Amino acid sequence: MTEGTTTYREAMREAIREAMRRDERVFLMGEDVGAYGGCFAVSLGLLEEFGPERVRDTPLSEAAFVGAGIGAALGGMRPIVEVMTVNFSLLALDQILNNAATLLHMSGGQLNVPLVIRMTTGAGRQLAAQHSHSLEGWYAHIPGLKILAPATLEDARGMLWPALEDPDPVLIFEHGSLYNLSGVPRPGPVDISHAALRRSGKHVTLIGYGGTAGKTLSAADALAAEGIEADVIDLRILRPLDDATVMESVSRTHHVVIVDEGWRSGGLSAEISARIAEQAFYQLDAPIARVCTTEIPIPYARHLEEAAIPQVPAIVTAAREAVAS
Amino acid sequence: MTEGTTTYREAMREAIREAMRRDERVFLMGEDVGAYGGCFAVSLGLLEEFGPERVRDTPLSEAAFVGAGIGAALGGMRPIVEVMTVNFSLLALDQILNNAATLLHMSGGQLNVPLVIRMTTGAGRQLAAQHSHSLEGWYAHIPGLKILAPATLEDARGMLWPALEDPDPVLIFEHGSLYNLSGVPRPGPVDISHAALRRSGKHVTLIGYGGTAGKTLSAADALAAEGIEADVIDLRILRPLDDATVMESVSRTHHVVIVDEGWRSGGLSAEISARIAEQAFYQLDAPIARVCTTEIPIPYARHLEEAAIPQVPAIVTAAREAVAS
Amino acid sequence: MVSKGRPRASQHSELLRQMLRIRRFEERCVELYSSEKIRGFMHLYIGEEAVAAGVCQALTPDDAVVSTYREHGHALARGVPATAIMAEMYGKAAGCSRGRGGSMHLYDAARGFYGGSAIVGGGLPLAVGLALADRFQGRNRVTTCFFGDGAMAEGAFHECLNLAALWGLPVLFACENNLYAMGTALAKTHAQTDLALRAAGYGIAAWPVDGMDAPAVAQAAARATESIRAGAGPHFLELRTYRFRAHSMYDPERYRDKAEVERWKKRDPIDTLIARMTAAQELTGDDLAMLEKEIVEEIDRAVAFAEQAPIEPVEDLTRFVYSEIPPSGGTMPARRAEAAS
Amino acid sequence: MVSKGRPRASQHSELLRQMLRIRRFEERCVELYSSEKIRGFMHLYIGEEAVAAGVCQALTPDDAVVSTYREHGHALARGVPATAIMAEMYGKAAGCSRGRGGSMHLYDAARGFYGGSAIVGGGLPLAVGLALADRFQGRNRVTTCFFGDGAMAEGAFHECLNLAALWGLPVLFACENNLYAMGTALAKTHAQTDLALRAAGYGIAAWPVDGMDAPAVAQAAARATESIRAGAGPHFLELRTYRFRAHSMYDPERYRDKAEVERWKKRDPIDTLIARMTAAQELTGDDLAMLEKEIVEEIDRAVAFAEQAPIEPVEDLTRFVYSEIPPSGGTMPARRAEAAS
Ligand SMILES: Cc1ncc(C[n+]2csc(CCOP(=O)(O)OP(=O)(O)O)c2C)c(N)n1
Ligand SMILES: Cc1ncc(C[n+]2csc(CCOP(=O)(O)OP(=O)(O)O)c2C)c(N)n1
Ligand SMILES: [Mg+2]
Ligand SMILES: [Mg+2]
Repeated sequence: MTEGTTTYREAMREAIREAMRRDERVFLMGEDVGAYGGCFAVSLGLLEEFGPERVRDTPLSEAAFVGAGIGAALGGMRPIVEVMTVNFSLLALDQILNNAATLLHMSGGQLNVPLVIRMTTGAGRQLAAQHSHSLEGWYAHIPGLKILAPATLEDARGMLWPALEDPDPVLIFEHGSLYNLSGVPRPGPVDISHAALRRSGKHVTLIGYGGTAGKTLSAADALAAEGIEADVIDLRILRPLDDATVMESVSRTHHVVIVDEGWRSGGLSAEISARIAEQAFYQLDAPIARVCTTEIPIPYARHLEEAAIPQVPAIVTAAREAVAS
Repeated sequence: MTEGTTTYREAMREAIREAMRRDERVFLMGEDVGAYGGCFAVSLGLLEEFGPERVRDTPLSEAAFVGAGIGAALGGMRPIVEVMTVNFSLLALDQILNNAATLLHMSGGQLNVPLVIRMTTGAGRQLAAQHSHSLEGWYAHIPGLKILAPATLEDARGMLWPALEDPDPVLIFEHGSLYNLSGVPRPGPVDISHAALRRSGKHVTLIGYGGTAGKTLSAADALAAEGIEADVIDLRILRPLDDATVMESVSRTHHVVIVDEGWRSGGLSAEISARIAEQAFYQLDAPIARVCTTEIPIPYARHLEEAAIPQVPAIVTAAREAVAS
Repeated sequence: MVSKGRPRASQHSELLRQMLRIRRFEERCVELYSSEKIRGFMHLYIGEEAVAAGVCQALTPDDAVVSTYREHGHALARGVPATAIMAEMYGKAAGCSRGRGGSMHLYDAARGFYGGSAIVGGGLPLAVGLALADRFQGRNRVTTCFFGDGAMAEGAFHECLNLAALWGLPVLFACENNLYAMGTALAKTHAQTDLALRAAGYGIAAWPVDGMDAPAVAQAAARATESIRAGAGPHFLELRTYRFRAHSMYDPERYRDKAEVERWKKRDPIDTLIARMTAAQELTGDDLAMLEKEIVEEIDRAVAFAEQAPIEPVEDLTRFVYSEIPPSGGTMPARRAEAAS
Repeated sequence: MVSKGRPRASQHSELLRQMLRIRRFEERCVELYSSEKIRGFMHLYIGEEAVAAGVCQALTPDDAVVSTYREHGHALARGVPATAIMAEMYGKAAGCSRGRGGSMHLYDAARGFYGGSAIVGGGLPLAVGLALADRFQGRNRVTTCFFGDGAMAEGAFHECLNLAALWGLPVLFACENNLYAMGTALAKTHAQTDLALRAAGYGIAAWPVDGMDAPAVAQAAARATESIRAGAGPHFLELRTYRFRAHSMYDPERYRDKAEVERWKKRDPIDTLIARMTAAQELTGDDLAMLEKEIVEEIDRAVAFAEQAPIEPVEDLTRFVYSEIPPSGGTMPARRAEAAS
């Protein structure tokens, strides 16, 4: 194992640790973040370092502890609320939409909510319908929120601090399949405002994020073998979307494939497609293609789940067809 | 007042009354549907006719009574659950998404949920941010649900019965601005599977639904005065979408304006735009235009609220520009 | 707040003044609603004034208040200027929420008034969180959360009482039991209608109070807040009161009979206190006339202010969706939120 | 169900048989999980068998059961065939949910087994609704809802207990208090840890039961269900038990010490009943050996069945999102859902 190697899980943990050391107003709150060490072991060891007040286990009360995070932010703290998984966040959605995202406006600018909510998202681990939702793109519909989807070690390590610095509520979605991602993170600053061009090519633009960012890169490798050079964009921030990066790429490649683990209809892929059709319509040489999750509750059986969510071969085929047409 | 004149409110009430007379398994449950007569007076008089068992007032417990509606449907009833407004439905979203929409699949086809959930939706009455959401298009993202948006007297009167006949969960969104709509409903069958072409024209397709259906028709009148003939589509069913009707129109007009009271980013307007770009790309002579609600929590002040939601002049302008380009 | 030193008479006259301000303010609101100066949903507090007046008398300027959509009384008693409230209901830029909130969303960060929630029970978690922030920052303040009997049926009530009790947070849960949730009577909402008993089930101090008796409310609130400040954790008061008017401006009141309303009106908290003060020679007819005069003038000023106040320019429509203070690159942002408390 | 007539001995041996089936079945599941035949989340019931065996013994074939993600024991005790359960965990088409549910979502409509919910507390409203449907249709059945101590902190618990109590619905709330919600100890979840007392606060009959004593659970469940059938409305049983294994297959159990686990293992519900039956000469060594043999054979058959069962064709991926029975134009649809009860 080379010097400086880390995992996505450890990078996220380091980011939390650093923030808590750096600012006493920061605390971590959620189900089993303390004694258990975090459902996905992200907060392992933090209870020992910071104690039960700042690494705060909560009862199974999503609405109350997410809302309490909003209140604590209003009271001058900088809470990091962990909702174990996006599947359970629906129980707190009223607090997120009607309070966190809305208070600043309803109060005429008096009450900003400097809150960070972290949650695990995504399918791919045979956890079945109620534990496999990919709703980060759905959350991106809500004005007043910022939505982040770290897909790299650098973003896992670097996005939390600017999120905590942000005066408004920021939701961070960690795809469950990424925690064991490992490598040596590249140094350098991390912003929470721009999409990233992960690879450059002139024939087609592949757009992914979170759980699909890696798959788009693998697809680009496969396409390169066929002589198709792909621009690969990792959106990173799902709200507000960085249109400039997308349009710049489309204006060079004239072909687009959007890859989204969310359900197709009304998913984030639709918004990206609509914006391209609005802002780069005359740049398009072919219809915009979308590779999304089949519109079904995610099934348990491995072969069914694999068939339901976006996979590399489907991305490759979609890109091939886009370029061909 | 001419013979047979009725209002949207009365039409909805008649639909409920008829269903309850016709099928003993049908009952109405929700906050203040009984003694109060319904927050918007839709169920006025039904308690007197059917009694407190079948016109059932519930405590302020959205998650419990919506979930109880799901359970009652599993138990052989045909519940009509009224969630006073869409704003409060977020408290029941977990039950709707993780149970109502998912049980049939998770159980391998054993448990269907013949449930109808009615709710008021929309802005325009100066009720401010927490009482003005338009989330029906957002709900349309969820597989397993059917989403209806009656915009006419005929649909208010006719959609409930087929919704109750449907073996799966159906959500009916009633726009708050429509209850006082009055006129003489045209007789004839009502389906819950097709969009409706409300007006024909060859220059541009205006697509609306629910609260924006009427505005698109008004815009079409204004455009006609300028010599621009618009096809006006009322989507009626937001999930599953009737693509055929939309594509047929686009293939004739080659210009599209989508009008949606939902927030723009990630709203239903995005999905419709994406589908047109996928299925009718080569038919388009201009970028697809979207007239949506500004991405802010809806403000109370009348002039601000009016400026925030789609209005006829904006639709007219968008159509004019689409046709011009 | 109720300082033992302070003479009872002055406490009573302050309670009377606050109740009358609320009553007259809302009576004027009704007129303004008919003349369409005020729009949207408007929920009147008339009949329940003793609750806001009594509870707020026990609070210090540092304390925090979380309210509901029936909040004119809470806001006025908390000291939010009538001018700013009225301008808000007119939808003017000078309103306490810059015209964006209206009757259901009054805010005044400087006075720790965290505003009205139009989602029943939606304010409860905020109150728990505000109290948690105080614990972290060593601020000895009380966060008072007002909510109704109907709100107690919501899951949020259960989660928040448990959380506040579990963590021993300084929250005063002020339940305004006016016997109805819109048109649904208490017994149709709760299997167990003794609400104080229910709250006590979470292991916190809870008791019922005659919510039509302002001094009784003030005493109970003083006792509760002193105990909370002393570190005894959350307290719950069931304030038994009654709404004299309709639930909102659109309610035909089919669910209760006039006789019941009339019976309660005989216990009007304002008349009751006036009678008691008069009997105790704490108040003369002239005092009362003077008080009424001051209040009418205050409300006239508020209306005049709201009438002439400018509206928010439409160009500012999209402000306040995200903060205008840019995140301070590298260093932590200033403690804006604290300025609010 | 426990019929007064039925000899105690046969009741005991049935309880023993069910507990052993659950224990051996799950022990086999652990092996199959290591060999990756079973995937996803898997939550073991080992140590808690007396609860499922005892409660289900009090139910009739017509009754309904709503379960959790920790449901192997509930499903087996309810009579869902081990073959169908095992095939489900293998993700096969012959599984009781056609491979779509897995360990957390076992269903058997024909046996009134309304399946596992992986959203804590998510099954409670369904149980209330099933009971409401029975009330409407004049069916005298009991709906049993299993849930944990942690689930009681969720708002849904509060809303559902109030609703069931308010409407007097035939629901048996079976709270499996195993002292932990994942790694969170009872006292860190609830301000008031006497769970039966909390439930009684809604005005329903509620009492604690030794959840390690199968006959005691069976007796309590019999008493509760008889009372519910007699129209006394919802009942609540706090079944005090303990989870011998990790929360799920991924849990390193940092939150409790081995000694505590060992203490509880001394109260193993199976060993306890065997000892008692042996002492009472209700069970011989041969009986036990025979019983173990039958159970091993049953589980072997289940594994063999699952191994050879075909998988669902990928072409059927999108089935069961919407019903395949077309709505019957004009007339009402057949009572499909009832066939399920
Ligand atoms: C979550 C939610 N459900 C329903 C409503 C509609 N609603 C507004 S006020 C109200 C009654 C609340 O009663 P209570 O809590 O007793 O307060 P009160 O109005 O009596 O002061 C209802 C049902 C709402 N605003 N929020
Ligand atoms: C709403 C929700 N929040 C969190 C989780 C994650 N989770 C699964 S089981 C569990 C603990 C539940 O404890 P308890 O109710 O006592 O049941 P037990 O596991 O002890 O049987 C948690 C937190 C979940 N599945 N659903
Ligand atoms: Mg009330
Ligand atoms: Mg437990």
